[in-house]
Amino acid sequence: MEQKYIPSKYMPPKYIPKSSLKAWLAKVKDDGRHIYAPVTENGKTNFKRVKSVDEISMEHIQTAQSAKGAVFPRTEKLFSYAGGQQGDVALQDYNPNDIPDTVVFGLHPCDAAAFKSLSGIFSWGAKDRPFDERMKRVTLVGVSCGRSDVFCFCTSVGGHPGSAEGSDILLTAVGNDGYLVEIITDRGQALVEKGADLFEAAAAGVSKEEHLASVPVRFSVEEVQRKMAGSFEDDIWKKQSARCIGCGACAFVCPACACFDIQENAKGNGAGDRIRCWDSCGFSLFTLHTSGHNPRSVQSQRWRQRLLHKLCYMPDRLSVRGCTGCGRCSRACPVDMNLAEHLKEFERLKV
Amino acid sequence: MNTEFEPKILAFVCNWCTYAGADLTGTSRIKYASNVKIVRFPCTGRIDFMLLLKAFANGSDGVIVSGCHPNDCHYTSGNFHARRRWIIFRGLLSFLGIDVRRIQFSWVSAAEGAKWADVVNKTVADVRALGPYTEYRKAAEFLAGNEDVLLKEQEVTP
Amino acid sequence: MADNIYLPYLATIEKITQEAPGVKTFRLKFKDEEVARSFEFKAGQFGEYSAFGEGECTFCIASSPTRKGYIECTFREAGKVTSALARLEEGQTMGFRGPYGNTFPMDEWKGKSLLFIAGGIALPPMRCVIWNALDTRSSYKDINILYGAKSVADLVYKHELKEWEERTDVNLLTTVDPGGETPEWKGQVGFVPAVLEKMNPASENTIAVVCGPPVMIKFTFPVLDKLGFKPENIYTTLENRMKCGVGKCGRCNVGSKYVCKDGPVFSRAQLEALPAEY
Amino acid sequence: MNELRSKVKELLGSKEIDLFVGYEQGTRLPRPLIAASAEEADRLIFDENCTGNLAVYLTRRELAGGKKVGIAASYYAMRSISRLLDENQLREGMVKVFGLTPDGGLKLLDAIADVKQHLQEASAPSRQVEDEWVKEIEDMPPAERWKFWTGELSKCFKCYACRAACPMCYCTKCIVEVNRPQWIQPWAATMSNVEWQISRVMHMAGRCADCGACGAACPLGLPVHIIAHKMAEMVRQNFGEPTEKGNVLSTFNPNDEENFIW
Repeated sequence: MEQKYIPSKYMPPKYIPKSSLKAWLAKVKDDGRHIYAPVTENGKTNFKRVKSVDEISMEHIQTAQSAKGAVFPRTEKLFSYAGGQQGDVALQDYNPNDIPDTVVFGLHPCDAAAFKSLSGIFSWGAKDRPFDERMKRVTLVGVSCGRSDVFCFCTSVGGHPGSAEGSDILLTAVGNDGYLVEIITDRGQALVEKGADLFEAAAAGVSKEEHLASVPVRFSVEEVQRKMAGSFEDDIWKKQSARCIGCGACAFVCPACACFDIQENAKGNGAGDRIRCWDSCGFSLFTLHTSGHNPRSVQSQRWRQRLLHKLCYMPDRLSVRGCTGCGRCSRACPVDMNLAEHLKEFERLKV
Repeated sequence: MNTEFEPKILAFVCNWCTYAGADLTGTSRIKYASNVKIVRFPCTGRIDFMLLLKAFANGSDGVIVSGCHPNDCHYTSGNFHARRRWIIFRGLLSFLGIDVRRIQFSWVSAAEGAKWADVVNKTVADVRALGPYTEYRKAAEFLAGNEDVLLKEQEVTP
Repeated sequence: MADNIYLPYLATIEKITQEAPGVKTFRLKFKDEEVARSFEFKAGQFGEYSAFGEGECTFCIASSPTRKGYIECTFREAGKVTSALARLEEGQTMGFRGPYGNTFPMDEWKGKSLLFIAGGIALPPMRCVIWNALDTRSSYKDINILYGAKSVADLVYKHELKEWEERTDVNLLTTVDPGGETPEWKGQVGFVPAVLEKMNPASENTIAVVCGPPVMIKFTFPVLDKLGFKPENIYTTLENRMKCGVGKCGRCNVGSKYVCKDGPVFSRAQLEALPAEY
Repeated sequence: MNELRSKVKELLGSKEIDLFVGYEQGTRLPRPLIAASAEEADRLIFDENCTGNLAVYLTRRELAGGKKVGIAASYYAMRSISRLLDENQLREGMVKVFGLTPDGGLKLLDAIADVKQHLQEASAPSRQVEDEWVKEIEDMPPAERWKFWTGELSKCFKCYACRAACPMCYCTKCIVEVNRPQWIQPWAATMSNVEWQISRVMHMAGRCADCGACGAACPLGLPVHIIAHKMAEMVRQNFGEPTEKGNVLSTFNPNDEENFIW
């Protein structure tokens, strides 16, 4: 059950001195790629497209929002139309040419892993073109976690502060002077080559493990999933969700939440865009029928849906979990619905 | 060719006083600026504050809101309610940095055809001096989440 | 449809039929000739219908897959999009994407009798199956239809009801809720479950297809039990709120089953295995 | 603490209340606890750090509908409770309010008159930070204010935590969810985010308790409570302290003063 760090199979690792890191990123940026990286403003750190690599902040434990916006923007045009209902409606298909080559820099392993969850959802059966086109153009440069906080629980859901899962390149700060560089994919390799001279061979025997945060395993996720699946009618959902106020903060900061709404941006004269925007299963109107009937009419049902979707339905249907233990939902929640704590309660449940 | 900026002004007016007043302006053959488009409401109390914002978002450079003088409301108190709403709405807009000089509130009775012409002329002159309200429209057209566009926006904003 | 699953086919509204107050049927023809020729679907599938400028809404395809060259949909004016659709006129353009979802297992039903039980606006999803069965009549034994609505005016497909009534190879029973009858009304008066009990159809080698408002279904199932219908021989369709229709937007699932992918057609045996979340 | 716990257990035991809305120790800060049993009541805490506005739970039908509820109320939560009673969202006799005295003692307020009395007597916790923030924004030139607010609100992703955390946002269908007509675009975009905040505080005019829960709830830390605070201040300046006669926008005074109507 203990989640062990598995040494990289992507050998040999490289090394980049801290002083060269920004020089490399500047080269990547000059190459015309957009760089999204953590930027601290007014005490909050968030992913933002940087104008200069000097804006990048590495001091945070976790950004308020995840990096999912790079492939699943909060508001996105699916296609446009003109001409309205009259005989000559003209459709203008989704145009991927506007999507820039993008590098997401500085995301933690929990975020990188979540891209797998998102891919699971968007690739289930029918391919989702807007998502795919962005995925094709994004390179993920992860940074292992040297620090964690009380909300982190990646190791409880199959992750690890040094996991390379999902990243194209994974950096790990070794000491104060530089980073161990694991190149995981060809896309990562291509990015390294933008500044190949800045990278060195890593010293023999250097281990990243001792530089990683220690994140205790809080529960057995298999046990939690097993018990959760068998407690649909249990009172626990009601108990846990009593204080939930039904906002969408947890879903919107979650790196693996992908529920969306499709809306119309009508511009008059029969022209407009079909828009996709983030939505949350926590909202009471999410499943409301026009007739007034609502299959999930109370918050406890919506809370149940949220957890079961992430920990039972997704593993069951998509072979990927919808939670990577980043802890953002718990940090963002106005009423401190601590997810790890709630999941742990399931472990103790008698089914 | 005259290239001077011609402001687009939308006027939200009540049916019983200002609309009749504007009618009188016309029948009295008083000339006034043609930049205004009038939308008639039963009462100023009916004029939702969102309508003003929608006007700006959809191309208005200025807005006039006008109705019966206090104590003259056809429905007794609609304009008193409206006045309260305007007081705080105007303060709120100002706090958010929306230029309240682009909104002219007035009382114009059915007998004040000349005043209506003055209100329109003054508003048009004021808004002409302020220029087109592009800041608002830009923000309204912009689809957030598209960070690329957001950045472009920020770059061009002086 | 290129490869953007959200981009609809354009379709011309060929014909509009006012079925009942607030209920219309549209006959749609795809504008793209290649699409019109190659488009295929099966009984029970649904689609997303676009009113450009207002949005999309979900309903079943109400015409039979045996009738080629067009599709039909029947809807009640209820929300923003259906109201916008209802304002459209013949010759105008709307959008359609689909077909989505699973189908009624009509092949498995061959050689059996069919009993259709529908209430109100839920006849459209069944009409598709009924016509499919009637157009391949020799494959099935007896076909019985029980259709009920609130009032005589609310009965949809009045012309087809008449046709089914006149045909000898199908037995139709119509009923309206007490108080919904007119002086000329010759059908039954009473709620569907009660009329079904009186009708007393044989359950032997018979498939029952039930569609209607939740309250009708709730009271019809026990009657079917009494008549001896096994859960695996009872079928219905679920209608949950949907946006994408392709298993991504996260709304329509009942437990781990997605109505848009695993449904909308479920046997009662399958429904019983699902959590009560629909 | 023990006084509160034993009192709540007593009231639950004697069925004088069906549940108690209070605080327990959370991950880092106190968090809401809905206690319906003695075991749960044993987790209750109540001190000056318990500032979240719990009145938000009183109008949740699935939680408190038809039930007799006890509540641990901060000063601003009491204001909310008083307003909710004025707006007929709560019934006299269905709510037992527990407040704190300045020395940290427990104060049980049974009747709404007691709550109002308490609000008169107790001094409102300072809003100095908010006041300073408002002043700072007001001192900016309009163009800079616009840049500040559109910059901040462009980050908003419309999770509606500000709405969910507000005791006065009890509508079952919010203006943003009305789609005929669609007043406010439902997706996150700068202007519709601004419009949402404008609508929110306009609907709050004279009703807002100025508790700051909206801003505290924002997962992105956007200062939306500052807009609400400014609104509350404007209402007070123009129309005086709110009365139970109704919110300021559903009443009027023929002598209301303004200086901008021509």
